[in-house]
Amino acid sequence: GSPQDTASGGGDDAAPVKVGLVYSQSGALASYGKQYIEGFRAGLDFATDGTGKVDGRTIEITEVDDAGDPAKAVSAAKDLIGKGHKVIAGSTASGVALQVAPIAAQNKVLFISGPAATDAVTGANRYTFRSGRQSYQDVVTAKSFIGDPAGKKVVVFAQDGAFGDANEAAVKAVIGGAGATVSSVRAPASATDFTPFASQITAAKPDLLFVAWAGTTAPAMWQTLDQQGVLTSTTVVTGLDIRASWATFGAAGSKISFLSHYFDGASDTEAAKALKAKVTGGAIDLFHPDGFAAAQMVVRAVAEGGDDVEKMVTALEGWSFDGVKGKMTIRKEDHALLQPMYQAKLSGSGTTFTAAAQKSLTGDETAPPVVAMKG
Amino acid sequence: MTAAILTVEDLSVRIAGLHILQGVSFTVAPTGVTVLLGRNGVGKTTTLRAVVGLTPAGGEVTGRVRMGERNLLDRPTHRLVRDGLGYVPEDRCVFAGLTVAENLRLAERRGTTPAYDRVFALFPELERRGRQRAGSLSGGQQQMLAIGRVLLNDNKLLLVDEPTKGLAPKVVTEVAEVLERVAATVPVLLVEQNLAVVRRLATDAVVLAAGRVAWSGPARDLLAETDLTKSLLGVGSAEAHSPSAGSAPAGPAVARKDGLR
Amino acid sequence: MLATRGLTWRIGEVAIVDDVHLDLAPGEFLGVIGPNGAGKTSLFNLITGLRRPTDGTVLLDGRDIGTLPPHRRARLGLGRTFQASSVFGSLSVRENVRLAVQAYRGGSMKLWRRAAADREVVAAADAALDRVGLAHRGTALAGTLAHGEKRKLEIALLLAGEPRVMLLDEPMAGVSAEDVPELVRVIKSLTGDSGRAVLMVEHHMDVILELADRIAVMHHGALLACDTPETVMANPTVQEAYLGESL
Amino acid sequence: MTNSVVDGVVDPPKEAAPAETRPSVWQRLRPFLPLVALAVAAILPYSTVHLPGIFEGPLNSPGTLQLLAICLIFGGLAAGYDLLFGRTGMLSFGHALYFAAGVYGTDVLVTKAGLPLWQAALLTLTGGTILAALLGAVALRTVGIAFAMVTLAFAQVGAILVARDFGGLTGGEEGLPLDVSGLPAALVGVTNTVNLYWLALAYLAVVVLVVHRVTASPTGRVLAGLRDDERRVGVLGLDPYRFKLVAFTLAGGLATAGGTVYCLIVGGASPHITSSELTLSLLVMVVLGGPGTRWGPVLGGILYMYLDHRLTAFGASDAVDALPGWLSAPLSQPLFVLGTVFILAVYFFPGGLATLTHRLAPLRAALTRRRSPR
Amino acid sequence: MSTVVLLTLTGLGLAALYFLVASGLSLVFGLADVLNFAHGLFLGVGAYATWWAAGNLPGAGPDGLGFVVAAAFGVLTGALVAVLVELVLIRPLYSRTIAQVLVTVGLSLAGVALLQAVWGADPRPFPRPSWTREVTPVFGAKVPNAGLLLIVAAVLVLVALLAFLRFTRYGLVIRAGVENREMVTALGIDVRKAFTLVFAIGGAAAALAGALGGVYFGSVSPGQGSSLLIFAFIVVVIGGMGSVVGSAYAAVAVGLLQQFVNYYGTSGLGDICVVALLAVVLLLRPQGIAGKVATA
Ligand SMILES: Nc1ncnc2c1ncn2[C@@H]1O[C@H](COP(=O)(O)OP(=O)(O)OP(=O)(O)O)[C@@H](O)[C@H]1O
Ligand SMILES: Nc1ncnc2c1ncn2[C@@H]1O[C@H](COP(=O)(O)OP(=O)(O)OP(=O)(O)O)[C@@H](O)[C@H]1O
Ligand SMILES: [Mg+2]
Ligand SMILES: [Mg+2]
Repeated sequence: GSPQDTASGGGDDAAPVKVGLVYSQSGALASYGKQYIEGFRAGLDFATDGTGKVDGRTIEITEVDDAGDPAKAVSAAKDLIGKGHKVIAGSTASGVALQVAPIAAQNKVLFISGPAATDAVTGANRYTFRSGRQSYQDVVTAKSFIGDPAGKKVVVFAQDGAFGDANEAAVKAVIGGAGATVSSVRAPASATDFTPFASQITAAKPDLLFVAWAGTTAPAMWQTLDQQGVLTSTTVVTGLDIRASWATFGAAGSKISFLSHYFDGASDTEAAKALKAKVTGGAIDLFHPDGFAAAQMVVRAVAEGGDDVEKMVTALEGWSFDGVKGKMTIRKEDHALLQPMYQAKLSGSGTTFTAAAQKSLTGDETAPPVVAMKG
Repeated sequence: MTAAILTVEDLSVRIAGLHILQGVSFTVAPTGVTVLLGRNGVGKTTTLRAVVGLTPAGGEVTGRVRMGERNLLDRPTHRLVRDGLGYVPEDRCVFAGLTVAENLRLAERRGTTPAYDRVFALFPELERRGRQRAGSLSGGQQQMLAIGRVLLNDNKLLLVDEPTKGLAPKVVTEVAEVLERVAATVPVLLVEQNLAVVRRLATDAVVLAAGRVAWSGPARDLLAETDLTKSLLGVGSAEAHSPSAGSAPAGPAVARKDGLR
Repeated sequence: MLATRGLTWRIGEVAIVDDVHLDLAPGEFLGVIGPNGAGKTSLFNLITGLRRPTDGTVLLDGRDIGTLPPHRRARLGLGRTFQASSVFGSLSVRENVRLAVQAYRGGSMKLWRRAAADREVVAAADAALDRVGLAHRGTALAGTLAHGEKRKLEIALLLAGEPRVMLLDEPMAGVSAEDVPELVRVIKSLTGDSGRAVLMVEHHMDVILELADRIAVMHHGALLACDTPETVMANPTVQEAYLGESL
Repeated sequence: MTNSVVDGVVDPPKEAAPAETRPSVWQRLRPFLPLVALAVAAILPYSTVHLPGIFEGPLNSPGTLQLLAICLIFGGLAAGYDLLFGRTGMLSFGHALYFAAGVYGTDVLVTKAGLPLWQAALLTLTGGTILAALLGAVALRTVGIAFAMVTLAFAQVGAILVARDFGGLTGGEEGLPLDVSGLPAALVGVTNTVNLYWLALAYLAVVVLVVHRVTASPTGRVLAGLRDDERRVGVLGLDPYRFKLVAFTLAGGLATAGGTVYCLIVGGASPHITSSELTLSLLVMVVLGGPGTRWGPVLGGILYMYLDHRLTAFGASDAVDALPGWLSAPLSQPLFVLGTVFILAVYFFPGGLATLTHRLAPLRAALTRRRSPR
Repeated sequence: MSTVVLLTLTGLGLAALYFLVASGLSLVFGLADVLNFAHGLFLGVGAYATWWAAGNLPGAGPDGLGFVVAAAFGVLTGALVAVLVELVLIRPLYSRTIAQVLVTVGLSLAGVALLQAVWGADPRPFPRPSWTREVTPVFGAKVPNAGLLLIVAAVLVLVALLAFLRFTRYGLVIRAGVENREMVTALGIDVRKAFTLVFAIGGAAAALAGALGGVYFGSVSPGQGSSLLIFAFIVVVIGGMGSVVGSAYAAVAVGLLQQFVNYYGTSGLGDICVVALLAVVLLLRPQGIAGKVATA
């Protein structure tokens, strides 16, 4: 054989369509991954009316665990592409999405990124799409909590690193751009004690505090903000994480205004009903819709494009569909996924908490600015 | 001869493929000092360590070592020692990080009163340096500590490996005296290179050569016969024109040769 | 050739080595005796630079070497053995000596040459091993040698460096009676030629008396006496503090 | 398990059957084995052999070659680390820093500064080596555990700086994908994975050669001496500090070079590689293989990386799913299996994989004996 | 003023947490000479056991005496796991330091993955007495009670450990055993028992840190122990290995430094300062910290 050989994809009209899912089955983001795959399966059923086939061709799924490690994800993607997969989806972690995206472009295969929230996936290249929301949309939702931002004082509390940077930049652009003065308090993601940061926030006396924090230290962070009186002294907005984390907000939960990508009961669409029926435990969680939308996009791409990736891309660009969250639109220019977002409140105590929607924003209201396609 | 306190039968030790002891058999008399002699590397230390159960990992020991009715080989070292087998290792093995007092305190055995007065009477230095770290003691001081540790307790048998190595002549004499006094109550199996000390202490002698016992019997016989001494230990002829091991008495060089007589 | 000037090492208030003035002439063999803990090994450590003196200095050929690190002093021709054998346990006996020869022949960094290909080094190493009678143990790992053999290896390491001043710290300790004459012969042969100076600590008095031109007596860190063997041995303090009664 | 086969792939069976019966031929062939191994590894991508269960696809499939390339890189990294740990006795907990310097250096210079690859690689190598020399010069003022901790501290600062993402240079926790637009076409795209494989193989070969030559050189002998007794080396007239610094710098440089190749293979940098866990993994690789041995660290590195990558597939496999819950839950955690494998390895290969042939010797002898009466 | 008080007291709380983690580490590291990377696992075990007990063990609960029972159960479990680890995994490897490091590294990987396999990767809300969620005003600063609890616990642990080392022979036996195990047995002491005991104490201390850390963080997750471990290592090394008192000083220094720099400096600087402190301390007194003075 020759070292440059790779399996050539399909060509046969009845041959199955191979779709590779590279996401976290193990590692820190395993529970996100689990929601994603459940959503994907439900979405596939929904979009193919339970047949799992598009135009008579079976959608054959290969799942690979990346354990949250980009190096493993890149290996897996190369392996899948080598074996003739024309469609890759998944990426639970932003780092993974950012490194798999160029691979897709280099090899001209379709890549549909999953829960990874980084803005940088939008407009990454012609072959890369996203099935989840992006940080910018979170921030726009946050802005809806303060009415007219002009003259208001907004503080961003975020962890060091790209995630925090992105959020800070988004807040400066969205809320600052609308006339508010934005400052930030940053803390290392590994911080153990949050008192100094709580004090800094208190000293800044903001009208709105936007918190962008992910990771296992979040409960300690919220407790400290609560104890130091930050939560009662101002409006605090943050993203609502997966259901399992709700209880860790403890008493702080009811004092926070949540922006939400999704929670069970946020929408009442056909897709949501279909999804809810398939989900273990019967409650939809944060990243189920991402998997669901990914499956819908895959089916659309295959139905319109067959084995031709270029056609798949054209078929997806500008496409609108009814997803779990409602009307979703893939923006043609940069592949941003315009989608409804929600404001929510948590209530309850002990280990049982429920979220209730305050307001929902349409995809157009939360649309991020168009970015130029990079590659 | 009365029943031996320690009987070694057909002791073989293999370490890392090397057959170091190849069937060593001897006995230790219930009184007095039995010396184990032989050139460097014949396996004297290996013998003592096999008896107390300290053969290095991967070493294979076969044969029997009996003390009374008990076979010692299948018992863990700390039990042997608690039952009255005292061991003073060749390279002293004092605990460098501990103080002298701590080293001694460690040697106390449960259920007995440690004989500090005995030890301090012999080595007043140890009492004075109680708070010094043993690692910073001079070589000789460390040797005193190593012996002192064992003398803190009453033992049924002492195994002592080259106690006078590196000691000043005066201390050698002192150590010899100590051992002599100890030996009056406890039997001692002694490895020693210093023939003067051997001469003074030994009642019985065992000579090892090439992993086997080359000679054993009353020490008197060994030392009395120049030929035997010469063939077994390689000393004697050398004595005539070149000095050999053994601490010299005070006085000018001429008087030295008496040292070995 | 080697001299110490007011060499002093204190730990806290205690002077371990106390104001020692020593002079070693070329070709001279100076024995050092003294009770255990007198500071003999410490004196060696100060001379070779393993310890920094609190006061005083060391001169080699009139040059002040008191501030140089150990390896610089060694390169100037100062070699020593250790009281507790200190050989490279995981190297073979032969490699041990080759390393010493190599250190002597030029310590410049050679990363790309095959060490074993250096004939001169190999030959010199084998010669040194031969001299101490360890040639037959060449392939054994130094760590597994019996005590006496390690002592010989120590001397071979010293010989390999062809030092001009040699410090021997109790070379006879633990050497079996049979081997003592041979070692004595080896040490004697070190000094015969070439004006090498030797400083030797030893508790075996007959060895000292056989070899030493002069004897220095240390006591409580200080130099009690430094004189001919006869004078030193006759000194009542020496007799009382060091030699004690004969066995 | 699968280990022996992997070893066989990269390093042809050392104990070939005919050698046992005719040792003289064997002895003559022995020195050429590394070359044979290299040749076999080099032509491996031309084979379409499929080893089910061991690799996902045939040997020449991009997925397999990618995996092998990563394994080879880590084989080389482990060999380089062994120069410090196994051969000189220096326990550094910060070796990941120099590897990370290679990965991020190349990535940033290519992606952010837009330099051509060869310039970026050269600059990175120089920079990484200088970094190792500077930090080594400071850290080597300490010894033992203190040294380990100072190196750990330096590496930790590196990790913090990468995570802080100053000026958006490193991409923080999201990492920095490599901009391939300026790269030679032969290094881009799945079909060219084989070139990356050859690059990795070349890196491994260079590291092994360097480590081997250095070990056999006069300097290598000094390093071995330092491992045993540093004070003694000083008294012999050699400056321990200088030699340790040379070893540290050399090992750092090798790691940096490995980082450059790794960056190309993975197509970017992510902060995983700055963590102290990576150094620990290197230590594990070396010990798994056998510190201070010629092939041990290489095999250890390859095996470790192989397991690290393949165990994710193992955990998700049907065989594991079919087990009862209390077994399948832990077994589907790759790290659980990896950790358990180490522990078992420590007990069953105390001297590392390198002693395996040694330990099998009695078995082999018994086999030959049974055969010989014929 | 109140800011300074607040930072000082919360800094001390942080220091107490570091000390609780470091004390066990220091004991095992300094006395048994085992660089125990599995210490984080013991911590996780303690935390999860406490969490489990509060929900399932009769008599235990999230509040009052119930919490004490739950925490005691956690500490006991931690000690038990540590003993098992010592008996089964470490004991055969004494004098093989590197093999021990490897085994504990393997153990920390496998153990954390096991916790994750059983209870999932996401943080679980930790049971805790309600008063630990409140604050106590001190000079106008709202000091979290959980921090105060940590401080009290750390002081108690410090005193207990010192008493153990000073008034029992074990400290001596272990220090000697690290230097030369053979010789300790040759003095008639069963050194293995002493080492097992050290592990039990180390495990118990780690488990206590886990239980109280759970209270402090308000949640428990599999990786919590490992993330605290690196600072614990730094504390142990700055303080001098095996010196429990040293660890206490170092913990205070690290906790306060981190807290104040994080407030007055830019973010992330606190961590860098701690690392710098480590480097400086080690460079200034390497042998003092390593604790092993070469004997010539
Ligand atoms: N751990 C070991 N591995 C390999 N060989 C060893 C080991 N220990 C001892 N030997 C070998 O066993 C032989 C006997 O050693 P031993 O220490 O018993 O001799 P010895 O008679 O006490 O000598 P010395 O008088 O020098 O103390 C030596 O040749 C030595 O090299
Ligand atoms: N680092 C140290 N700290 C404290 N005291 C020390 C230190 N090093 C040496 N000493 C003390 O200094 C004195 C001299 O020790 P040294 O080793 O030089 O004696 P020595 O003359 O060589 O004795 P020996 O003949 O027994 O070897 C001893 O009392 C010893 O306890
Ligand atoms: Mg011996
Ligand atoms: Mg001395």
